[in-house]
Amino acid sequence: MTVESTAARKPRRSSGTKRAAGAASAAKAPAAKAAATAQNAEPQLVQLLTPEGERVSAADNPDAAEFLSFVEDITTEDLRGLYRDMVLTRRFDGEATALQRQGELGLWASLLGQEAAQIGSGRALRDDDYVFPTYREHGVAWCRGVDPTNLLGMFRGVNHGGWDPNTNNFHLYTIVIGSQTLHATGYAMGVAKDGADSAVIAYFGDGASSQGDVAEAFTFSAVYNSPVVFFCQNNQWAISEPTERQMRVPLYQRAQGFGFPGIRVDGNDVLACLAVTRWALERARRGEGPTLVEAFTYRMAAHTTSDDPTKYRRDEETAAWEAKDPILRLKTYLLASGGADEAFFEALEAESEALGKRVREVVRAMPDPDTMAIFENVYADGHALVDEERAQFAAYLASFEEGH
Amino acid sequence: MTVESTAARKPRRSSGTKRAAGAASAAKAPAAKAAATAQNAEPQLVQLLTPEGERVSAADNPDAAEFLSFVEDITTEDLRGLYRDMVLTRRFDGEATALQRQGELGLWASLLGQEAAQIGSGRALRDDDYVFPTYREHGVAWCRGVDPTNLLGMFRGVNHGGWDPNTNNFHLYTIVIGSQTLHATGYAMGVAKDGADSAVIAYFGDGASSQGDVAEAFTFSAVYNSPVVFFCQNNQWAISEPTERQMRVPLYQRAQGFGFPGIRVDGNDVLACLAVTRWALERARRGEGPTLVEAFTYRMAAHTTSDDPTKYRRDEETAAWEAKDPILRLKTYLLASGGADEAFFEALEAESEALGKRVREVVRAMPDPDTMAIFENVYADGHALVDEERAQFAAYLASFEEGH
Amino acid sequence: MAVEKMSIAKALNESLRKALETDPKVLIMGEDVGKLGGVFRITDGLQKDFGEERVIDTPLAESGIVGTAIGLALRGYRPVVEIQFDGFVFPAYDQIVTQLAKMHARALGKVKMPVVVRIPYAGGIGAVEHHSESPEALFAHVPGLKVVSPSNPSDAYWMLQQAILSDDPVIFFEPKRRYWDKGEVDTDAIPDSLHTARVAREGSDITLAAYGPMVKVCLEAAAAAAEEGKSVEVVDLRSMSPIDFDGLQVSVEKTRRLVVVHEAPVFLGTGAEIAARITERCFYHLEAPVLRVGGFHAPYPPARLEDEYLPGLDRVLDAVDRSLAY
Amino acid sequence: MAVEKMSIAKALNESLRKALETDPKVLIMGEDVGKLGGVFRITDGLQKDFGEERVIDTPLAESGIVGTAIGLALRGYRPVVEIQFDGFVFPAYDQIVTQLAKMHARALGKVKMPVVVRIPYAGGIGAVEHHSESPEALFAHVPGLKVVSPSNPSDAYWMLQQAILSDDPVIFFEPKRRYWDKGEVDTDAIPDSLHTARVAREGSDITLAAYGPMVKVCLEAAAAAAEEGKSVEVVDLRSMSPIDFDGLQVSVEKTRRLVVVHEAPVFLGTGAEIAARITERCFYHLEAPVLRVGGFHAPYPPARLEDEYLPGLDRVLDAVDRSLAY
Ligand SMILES: Cc1ncc(C[n+]2csc(CCOP(=O)(O)OP(=O)(O)O)c2C)c(N)n1
Ligand SMILES: Cc1ncc(C[n+]2csc(CCOP(=O)(O)OP(=O)(O)O)c2C)c(N)n1
Ligand SMILES: [Mg+2]
Ligand SMILES: [Mg+2]
Repeated sequence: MTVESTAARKPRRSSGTKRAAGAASAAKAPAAKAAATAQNAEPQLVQLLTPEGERVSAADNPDAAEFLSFVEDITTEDLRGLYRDMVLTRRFDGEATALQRQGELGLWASLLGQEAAQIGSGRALRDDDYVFPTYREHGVAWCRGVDPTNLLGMFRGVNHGGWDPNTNNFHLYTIVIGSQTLHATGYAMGVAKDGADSAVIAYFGDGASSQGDVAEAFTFSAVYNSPVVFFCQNNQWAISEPTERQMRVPLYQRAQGFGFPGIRVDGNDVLACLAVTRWALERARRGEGPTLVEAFTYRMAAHTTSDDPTKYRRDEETAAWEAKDPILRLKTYLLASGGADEAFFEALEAESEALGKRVREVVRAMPDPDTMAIFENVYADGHALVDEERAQFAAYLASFEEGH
Repeated sequence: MTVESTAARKPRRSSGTKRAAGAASAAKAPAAKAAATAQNAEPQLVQLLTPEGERVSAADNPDAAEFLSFVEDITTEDLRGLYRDMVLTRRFDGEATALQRQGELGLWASLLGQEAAQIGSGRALRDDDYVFPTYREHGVAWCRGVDPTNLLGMFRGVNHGGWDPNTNNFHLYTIVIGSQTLHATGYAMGVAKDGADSAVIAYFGDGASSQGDVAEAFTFSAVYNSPVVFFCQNNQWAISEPTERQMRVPLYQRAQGFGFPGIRVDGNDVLACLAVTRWALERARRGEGPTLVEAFTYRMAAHTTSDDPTKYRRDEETAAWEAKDPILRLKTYLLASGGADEAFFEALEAESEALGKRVREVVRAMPDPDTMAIFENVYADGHALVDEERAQFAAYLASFEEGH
Repeated sequence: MAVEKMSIAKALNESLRKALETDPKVLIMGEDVGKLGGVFRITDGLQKDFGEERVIDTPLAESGIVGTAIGLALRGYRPVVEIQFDGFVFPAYDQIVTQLAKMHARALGKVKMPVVVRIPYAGGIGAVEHHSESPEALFAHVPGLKVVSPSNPSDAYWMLQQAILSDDPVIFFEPKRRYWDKGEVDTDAIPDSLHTARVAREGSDITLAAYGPMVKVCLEAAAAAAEEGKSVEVVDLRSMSPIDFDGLQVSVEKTRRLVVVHEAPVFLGTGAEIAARITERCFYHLEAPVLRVGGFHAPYPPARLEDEYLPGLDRVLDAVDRSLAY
Repeated sequence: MAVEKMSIAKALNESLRKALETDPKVLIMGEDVGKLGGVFRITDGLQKDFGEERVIDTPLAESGIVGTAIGLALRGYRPVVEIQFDGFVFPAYDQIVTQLAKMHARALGKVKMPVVVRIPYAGGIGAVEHHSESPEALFAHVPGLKVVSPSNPSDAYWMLQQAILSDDPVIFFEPKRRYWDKGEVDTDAIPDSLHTARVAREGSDITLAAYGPMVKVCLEAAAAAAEEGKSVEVVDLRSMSPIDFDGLQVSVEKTRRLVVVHEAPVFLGTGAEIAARITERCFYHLEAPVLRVGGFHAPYPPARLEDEYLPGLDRVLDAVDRSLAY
């Protein structure tokens, strides 16, 4: 199923040169400017919209200049679209949290605070690109046109993933940390083999960066020069562990040692995330291989609804990040620049309400799966043992109906 | 068992400051000069003795200057000792290869060509340091005082590792690629907990650098600031795969992205390997955390005696590396500088002969293990199933003796 | 303390605390074991009292956790490692089966591997994928490992003590859905040996063998069967490697019938080994083949199906009936 | 071709070549599979003929190999992955059991995982540690995987064809010490189904069940027993997941006795499941308990001890005698 899209979905076609695998040499790979940004010892953040809601110009910040060109085409309407995406995603997320509290879901992993990172990067994608998410990419799913209620099945416990990955080129959520970065890399190897100019994006977290699989994904993608963007949402926390437990220097710097560029972007700035992801995707399309994007953001909510962050983090920290809220800053800008009027916000509020209502209704109506579904889809070609157990279990269940 | 040591074993005590775990901040970590060397885009090699057998002075190469200070104390006698170590190691290695051909060993992994990397790094260690080797560190074992014949047990098939790791602080050979880097890291975490100022060194290969375990070792050691040196012998090949199949940029650069310095050293230059390893070990002792040393060298022989390198590499390549032979260049220097006379070389030749003879004799006399050894040491505290199977098997064997 | 009523979770916490107090070489390692006290709060308060050097929040990398624990053990420490959930042990599987299990033998006994790997396991808590698995057979098949699972607070306390004292690696499976079940713990008692089975309920018609979370189900089944006049003996195996076949044999020779119950898939689950070996030992005693009740040959299903997937009272009683019908 | 005599190694090579020729989506991936042709030369010449885009030397990282193969399968490719030796599959274990095995079910059938993982396995070649292991039970226990092992060149050729054609992940265990054994391969034949057991030798007194490297030992044992007047049937199981219990049951109902032989440790090896299930199916037919001959509960020993560790003729005949003595 798809939802109506809004902003920034116009495909940005690549220059047209078909990728020749391995054509780009490692030495040439980093775009000069971006690499320079990424290599400074002091972590630099690409930012195009300040927390105060002001747009950054090339004059303000020469480092940002290159990336500004990647959002030149973004109209005010597009900005409203990005805003709408973030608001609706947040609303959906809040609704899911509420549904969990009401017992309709077993668990929920909130993306609160990470809307800009997800909408910015998600809106940078073309339809033929492919996404490998973690379990928290509800905003990216939204951008891909996955019906948000589809995401809830696994959290309700009626399935392990309720959508067909190939309908929206959005893979299933992956819970085991880091695994999907290798799937993305393999998929990207396939894209390159096919001579296609689409790209692949793999989402992962700051905690995930410690997993060996992620390093192996870096190695494979570097060696095969695969068209994949590694998009890390550094939300400062891996459950209760701050990033100091995972790394000693900023994560984006890790890419360089594997031979491809890494860059840190303000993950609460939807424009910057859009620009940087477009840049990275274009590198991939041009056959220049992988890029690591570190979106510096914050997990405003608990890790999941099972978590209690008061055990391990200070309120002041959360408060400080509230001031950097991704939605607020775009709203401020839209208001100040006249890009949106009250009617827009009111209409959006109504749309949010409607979305919330629909989500509630759909979830409450979600039927439990049939018991015999246990035996379905274990194998594509069948398996004698599954057949035997299915038959035995059916007979066992039938024995109750017969009144035994 | 221990063998007579010769050169460069005088312990270099650290400055005396006990390590305070985590005391050194990541930012301060890289020794300014070394880091500078390591960060240049063009891979730089620390070299103190040229392939032509000439010593590099600070004037020749300012980059080398810092490292020269680490071998200031090396006397001509020490140099002869390093030379002797390399020659005897090579002789032992050649003997083992011959023994494999004669059917006395099932397999042998030759270190031919890597003597300088191993003797240089091995002689940088203090007795209280701890070594985690791969399966090819015969030269390091030699430096640790492990009787070389002990190394042969596993290649003959009489055991999986014939020495007590704690006798010489030299862990067992590890065959599964990369695993030992984590053991080294954990051991180093323990050293730091103990407040000891010894260091740990983990050997691994260029191929191993692709394993997730190695990246996890980098992460853990960086996060815990552990006193460990990662010593990669980049011998250009992982069986049949050249380094291009493992990495896109020089390996030493990988360290920086994990927050610690990496450095490339001429792995065929025993002096440079000694100096750089001493430098890295001192960093570890001072509580400055891990270092990655990439010793740029060459596997002159086949991967193992089972391998046939003619399938995948060109003779010219091997020939080019022959000119950089680590033993030859030190011999040239010793001869030219008058550091050794013919008598020295003759005596060493005789010593080599004697070593070869002893190795042959010991190996040929190595008894097969007792059958019931299958059941020994499976558990330290015993296990009912092992006891049961042992008894059953003993009864089964006895049934033949009774003439059934 | 001495005798006190507490949950399994609390008993495990007390046991860890005791170990940390007793032996300075004991370390706790894992994801979120520090301030948070673990996602199940098993390590609650321990970092506060013993410090970050002894209760260590690790990077998010299971191979790294077990691999560094091995190194720490080589240095003389006794690491107690927590894997956050059953389904997340597999990144560490290589280090566990290739290194941890074999190091003692590889070194001809010259080094020891006193490492405990604690794994909250099995289902029944309504969780998402990978949080409800029972991989014990995948460890019990591997020589060099010991594998145990407590079913009650007293065993939780004492078996963990014994696991930490053991010089061998112990995979310690904690029945997560029983964490909050309470029972008496006597911290002065002299416990059974770690690998001895225990008759949890005596009976004469048939034996039910289980461990961890399924002991409770078997006890309930035995109670239900008693109402129908069937006398069911329940054996809590406690250890899956080694398995106390001597103890189980005594029970089966008495009852002549055996049903093994576990959550893991039946195919190649521990029940297979028990059936094979007990049949060999008791061939002339058995009135019925050893029957097995367990998970199906299918990935652990979504939570809304787990009640059907998991062996429950009815399925156990069905097997009892089938056995008795022979 | 058509009918030709060749070794198992050659049959595998021919089978891979055929697959590469037939389906452009088939890829070969692994360490040293390119110019070297693999350490056992199973992929010899394939990179030369099909290019580096289809026969891919990978970085030295097994998790990466399987993980990227999964991604390639998601893109529509059919990767055939080589793990260099049995003992090196464990770094990939997480990707295999957590992702490869479960992806089809997780996606409610919407994606398929046609990935073959080839593993040269088992002992008898005088190798160093980690090069002689038999981890098949660790895969067969996992729902979502299929696990097979050929014992002869014809099966090597055809079973690999079928594994590659399968839309499910297949763990393909190659009996490395039999690589050079020769036999006839009919490349035009219509093969048995991948998971059907085959009676390798008919007999009436007792059944020996085996797969992979142990089939030959069982055939030798049957021949030796025949000289003593015992008629031994040998069943080559070929598949460990699923196991053809119907086929095996036919044999056991005839002979009333079964001995299962494999190299893997007996404890929780595939023999455990076979013993448990055949006993259940044939409870009234069996004259003796199902006996098992296999590896001990100890790490695979150094090469000089492997002849004692491995099930050989004498140990199999001993079990035959013990079974017949019931
Ligand atoms: C292999 C593995 N180990 C542990 C877990 C348990 N776990 C789930 S989320 C999480 C933290 C992830 O942190 P991060 O990668 O930063 O992502 P975030 O949740 O912050 O988005 C952990 C430890 C897991 N899912 N997989
Ligand atoms: C996990 C694992 N995979 C594969 C192998 C087989 N293998 C043994 S050595 C080797 C190449 C190692 O290359 P490198 O790390 O460069 O070390 P070198 O042999 O060159 O010293 C391979 C693939 C192994 N031992 N372990
Ligand atoms: Mg995070
Ligand atoms: Mg190498």
